Amino acid sequence: MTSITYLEAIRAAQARALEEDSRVFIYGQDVGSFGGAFKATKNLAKEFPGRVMDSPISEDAMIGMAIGAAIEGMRPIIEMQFADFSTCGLNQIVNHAATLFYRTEVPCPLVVRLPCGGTSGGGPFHSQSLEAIYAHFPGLVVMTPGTVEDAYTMLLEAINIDDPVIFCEHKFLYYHLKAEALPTMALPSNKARVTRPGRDATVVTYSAMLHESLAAAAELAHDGYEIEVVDLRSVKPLDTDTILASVARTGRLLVVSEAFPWGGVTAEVIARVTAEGFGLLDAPPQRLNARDTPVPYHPALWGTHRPTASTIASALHRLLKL
Amino acid sequence: MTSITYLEAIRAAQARALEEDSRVFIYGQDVGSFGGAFKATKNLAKEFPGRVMDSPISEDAMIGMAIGAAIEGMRPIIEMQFADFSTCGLNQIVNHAATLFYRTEVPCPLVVRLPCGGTSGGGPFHSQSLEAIYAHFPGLVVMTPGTVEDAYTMLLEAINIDDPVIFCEHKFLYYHLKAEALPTMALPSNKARVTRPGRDATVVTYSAMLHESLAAAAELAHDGYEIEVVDLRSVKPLDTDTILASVARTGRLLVVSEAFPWGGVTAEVIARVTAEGFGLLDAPPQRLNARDTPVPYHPALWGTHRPTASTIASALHRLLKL
Amino acid sequence: MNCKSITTGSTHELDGTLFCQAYRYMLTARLLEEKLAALKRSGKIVGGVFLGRGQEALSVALGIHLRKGDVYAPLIRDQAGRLAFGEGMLDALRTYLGSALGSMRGRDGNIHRGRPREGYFAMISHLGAMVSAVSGALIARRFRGETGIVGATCIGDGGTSTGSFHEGLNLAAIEKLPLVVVVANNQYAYSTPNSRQFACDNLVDRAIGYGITGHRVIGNDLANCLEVLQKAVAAARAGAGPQLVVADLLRLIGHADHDDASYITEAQKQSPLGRDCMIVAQQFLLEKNWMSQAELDSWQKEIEVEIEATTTRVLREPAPDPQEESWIPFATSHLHSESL
Amino acid sequence: MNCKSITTGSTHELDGTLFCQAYRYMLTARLLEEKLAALKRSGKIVGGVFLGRGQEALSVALGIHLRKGDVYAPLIRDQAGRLAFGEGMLDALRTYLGSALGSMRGRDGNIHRGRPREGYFAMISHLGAMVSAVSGALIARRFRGETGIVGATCIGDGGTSTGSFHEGLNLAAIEKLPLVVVVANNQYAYSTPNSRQFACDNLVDRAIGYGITGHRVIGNDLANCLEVLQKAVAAARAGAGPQLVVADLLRLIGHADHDDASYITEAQKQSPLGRDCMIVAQQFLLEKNWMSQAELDSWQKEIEVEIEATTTRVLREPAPDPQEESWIPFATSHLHSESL
Ligand SMILES: Cc1ncc(C[n+]2csc(CCOP(=O)(O)OP(=O)(O)O)c2C)c(N)n1
Ligand SMILES: Cc1ncc(C[n+]2csc(CCOP(=O)(O)OP(=O)(O)O)c2C)c(N)n1
Ligand SMILES: [Mg+2]
Ligand SMILES: [Mg+2]
Repeated sequence: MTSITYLEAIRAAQARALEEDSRVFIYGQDVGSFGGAFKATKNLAKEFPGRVMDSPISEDAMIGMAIGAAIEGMRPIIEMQFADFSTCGLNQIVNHAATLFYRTEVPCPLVVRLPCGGTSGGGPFHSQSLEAIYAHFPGLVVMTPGTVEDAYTMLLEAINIDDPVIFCEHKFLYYHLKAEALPTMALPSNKARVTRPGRDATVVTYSAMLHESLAAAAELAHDGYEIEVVDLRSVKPLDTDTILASVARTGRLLVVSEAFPWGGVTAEVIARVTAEGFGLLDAPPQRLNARDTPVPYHPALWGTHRPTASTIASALHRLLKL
Repeated sequence: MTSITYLEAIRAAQARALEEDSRVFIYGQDVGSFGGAFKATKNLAKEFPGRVMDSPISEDAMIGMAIGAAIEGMRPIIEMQFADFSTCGLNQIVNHAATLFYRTEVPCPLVVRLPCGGTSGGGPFHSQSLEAIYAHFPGLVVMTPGTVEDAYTMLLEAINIDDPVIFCEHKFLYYHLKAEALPTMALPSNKARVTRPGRDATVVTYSAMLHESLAAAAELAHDGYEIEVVDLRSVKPLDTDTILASVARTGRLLVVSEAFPWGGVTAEVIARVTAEGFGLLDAPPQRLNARDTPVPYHPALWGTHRPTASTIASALHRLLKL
Repeated sequence: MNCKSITTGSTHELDGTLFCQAYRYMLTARLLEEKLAALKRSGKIVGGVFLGRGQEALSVALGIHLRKGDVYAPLIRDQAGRLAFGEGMLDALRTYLGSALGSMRGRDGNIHRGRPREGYFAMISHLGAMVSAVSGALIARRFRGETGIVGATCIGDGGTSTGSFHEGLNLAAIEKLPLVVVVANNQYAYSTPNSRQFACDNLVDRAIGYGITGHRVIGNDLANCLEVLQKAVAAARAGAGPQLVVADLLRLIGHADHDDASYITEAQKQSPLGRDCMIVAQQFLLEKNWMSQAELDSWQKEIEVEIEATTTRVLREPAPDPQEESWIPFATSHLHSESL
Repeated sequence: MNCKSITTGSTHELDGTLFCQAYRYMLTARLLEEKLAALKRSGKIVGGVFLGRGQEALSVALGIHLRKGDVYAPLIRDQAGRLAFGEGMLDALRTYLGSALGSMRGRDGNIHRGRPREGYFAMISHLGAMVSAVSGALIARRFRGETGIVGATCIGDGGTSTGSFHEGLNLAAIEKLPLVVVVANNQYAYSTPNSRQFACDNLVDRAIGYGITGHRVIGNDLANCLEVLQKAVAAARAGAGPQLVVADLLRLIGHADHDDASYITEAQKQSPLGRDCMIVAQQFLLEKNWMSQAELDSWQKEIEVEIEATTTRVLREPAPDPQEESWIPFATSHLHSESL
């Protein structure tokens, strides 16, 4: 049986987009003949000559270039070597790409691929999850796929969308997460998915934390609890309806994210649920984020900096008693 | 009777810091003999020769320079010409200044002054409120004074603090907001303040929205409602205790901010209150932010883009009926 | 050898027709901007007004050498270039006055305007950002196999200190794009003098470090501007890669409406830098006998009439209606749902 | 006239003692890095390992000309310079192995280490960022009236494309700071060749555009490196403003542990660029009779013993304990309260 990884799905989506749409090109550091720091563009430069281009170490100019090309009708995909380096191109993303359509009625269809999230030994500058930063700015779509299938279909959708998309890939999932085949059907990227049905509590999460949450839910199943797990898939737009429907079933909510704790996805989800679904809640909604320090380098520190199946399980046990 | 404006208070705080502490210096575009785009450093270059320096248009290097000087024991104050341009120096702020102490145990005492918020005709690039962006990153203190007195005492505290402080000044308050004299006493910047006591509902807000909220509260007083208004003063750290105490009194919560709606202060406050003070709430907590588009240029659009006394009053009326 | 030599304009035959046409755009820009200043003073314009007084010759010389199909990203002092590139004064007045019918529909204002679909980019405020954006447009054209086109943008002395400017120019050099970047060194960035902005002799010294061609030009001399810009644009168009054109001049007005520019020294104002490009150009065309004073006077009348008429028209146009406003930042329709 | 001329080292008397001392640091760096690579292969080091193989001569030549009291911000390939500046191999091993006793206490790793209080800055990953930080330290020293000090930092060919590098160097030039910036042009940024990184002939051509002095140096020739860096550091120390030193060389290893550097062409490896600076330096000192082969062999032994002993020691040191970890990002005590 062959299988395909999360990373291969991302590569496959780009290959297909290059194949089917002559407006698509890829630009980023080492994405050309080298195939990218994570090999997400492996062989693409050879298969699509001239359309997969190495960039200088110039994140601001990379995004600016993509904006100009997008205005002219192209569909650029920009690979940031790590999400953390996108802060050097942030101005062009949030002030130029994000505002273009509102200001001028000209769409800005570009995708910024961000290898996000922590890995062991990654340290403060190769581990960050920046979805909350980009989601705060009007005009950006922020996708956070947590499965191989979503990585594939959502990246294809991101390329097709007429708006700038921040595509948050999780480095931890790149090689580990596998599926048997590429999907043929796709749930639209702006819909959340109930990955595991349950009735005792809802965990809303996304990206790598989906798998920690599923593991926690499996653990609680041993104690007889049925935990529903909702995968947000995109954090902007955010599918409040699916979350509310789940909370209506379970009455309890835990929101889990690997990002820094102040603000962000967990706060946004809770604020929406309490504003619109206050009466559905049987207990105070809870959240779990990474700790409020830079992401530490040492595996022992890193392992307690972010939520894990075990801290999620503990949080669920607490929530079930509230 | 003489009076002092919010802007003059900021100037006075800087003058005093320069006077009392030889480690303080100011660096920013046009802050020297010109006195800054808003005149927040008027005459300071003359009064403190060599310590108020014009910078090139290099936000990244301005912050990097301040970091190096702070490491060496100085207390730099960096003026961004507009908060919006700080995105060009964001990388140095969030990845260098903010992480320094955690990584190296060496403090990074610098202040970045951000002229924030909307004014009529400001448009998409001279109006943003970016407190939520900076508050998301570990290691930054984010102050958002809404009164003349706080502008003065909090800036002095910001300069004294051993950590990088993002000091969000509101341009709309610069010239309009006046006090009779500079304060002699200061509430610590990490404490919120109950600006107006009430018992029917709590409005939690900060910066220019404090005044819109107070106006709304005054309006509701005509209908017999007593609205408590809590001024956060700092959004990171965030004084949850004072908020919870207020909600304990009123049972109802509206959080108001001029920033973009996704994430941010309003979501963070609601997430904390519902997690820790769920039982205190008699109604779903509500929030009011700016709209989810870039800040529009035209006064008619701008006036409906951000919350105002009248939309806050409407939200309060709705909240009181929930 | 990538590092091209630096050229400065040498005098050869000037095209009188082009000169007069350029002068007319300059005059239009000057008069239109005077109107804008008046509209600001009378409270009709809200927000900043940024004028290009003294920089019209340089600005027009770029705009007039561009063609339909080229890409142009003007900056804050480029009213003359915008007109020459084909922007009617209607767009300028509508954007400043916030007309709902303008290309920016009241959503953005003043110099933050353009029609990107027509190759006329709408600047963002963050200086330096347009260099890479224009480069991206040129890369798109290259993908489509279009040749003989040029992309152009302008920046001030202050803007050259941004990382964005550096990254954009370097990218364009690597890609050998047909890009023209005009640096208007008006000696100040807002109030900040060159001495606090850079330490090289002349900003054109940056060209060699990017491996591109540098040009110097006398920024308030239309004849010289037309000649050098013609050369630079033609070189870019012919495939010689990015061209950096550095002009010396003064802005004869404050940074924006509220600034009296008292920081500009008397010595600078009295020096050749301080010459008003309008007067220099007018004297030149009168001397050359390309036009008479009477013809110039009638141009002025015509333009004034057009400005008045357009202003009157725009002042009657509707403002954007917040109730009708969609408040939608996305182009993709299925992302619009309120609940998302 | 601000734009300084470009110098390249000319042969004059070399200091044999300094040369041998530098060689010893190079050898220590080379052997220590081989140990680091082995520790990575055996799974003892987690995360990236970034080695400076082939760049030791350039790196040491900067570090050895700095003094206590100077400011130094090394980058990823500067093990030799770090040792010469005074970092013991203990800090390197502790940081790579994540010892709780290291200067970074397991919070940061590998080359992201330093002791900022001692003028030894801890790089962030974002390339270019250290240029302005070192400049800020120099401005602080200037405020305190300290003279005769130097700040130095290193960067790769790729790092010169960052806006941060441009802004920082420009700022230093404006302030005429005693800053030395060493560019190690090892022909590639990760896999990206110079041809996709910049378009000028040589990166030293950037110096004139900042109005600073440029120097070229043969990056794998210790004699030349020592001479040029001596000159550059002395010039900065004497108040001649920023010095840009551009070296040509190759890195003789992958970008990080997982990279086989197959993109480096055979022609480059066979060219003078591909010479191993260790061999070049060793031959030179043997030829000069400054040391004998036996002495060199005993150095190697000594260093190997020290590396083994230090490694054994560090491997026994405690890892950071997450239960003991404060998780506090603030230096200011009253900001620590959990409820805030
Ligand atoms: C990145 C950035 N920082 C700050 C500003 C604020 N600002 C607007 S114009 C200006 C001065 C520009 O000077 P220059 O580039 O010389 O152009 P000039 O106004 O002289 O034409 C400044 C600092 C900005 N627009 N962008
Ligand atoms: C701003 C930024 N973007 C991307 C990276 C990722 N990155 C780390 S090292 C590297 C290549 C650096 O090349 P160069 O500067 O030539 O140094 P070398 O590795 O050759 O010594 C890249 C792209 C980074 N560190 N910083
Ligand atoms: Mg200028
Ligand atoms: Mg390199």
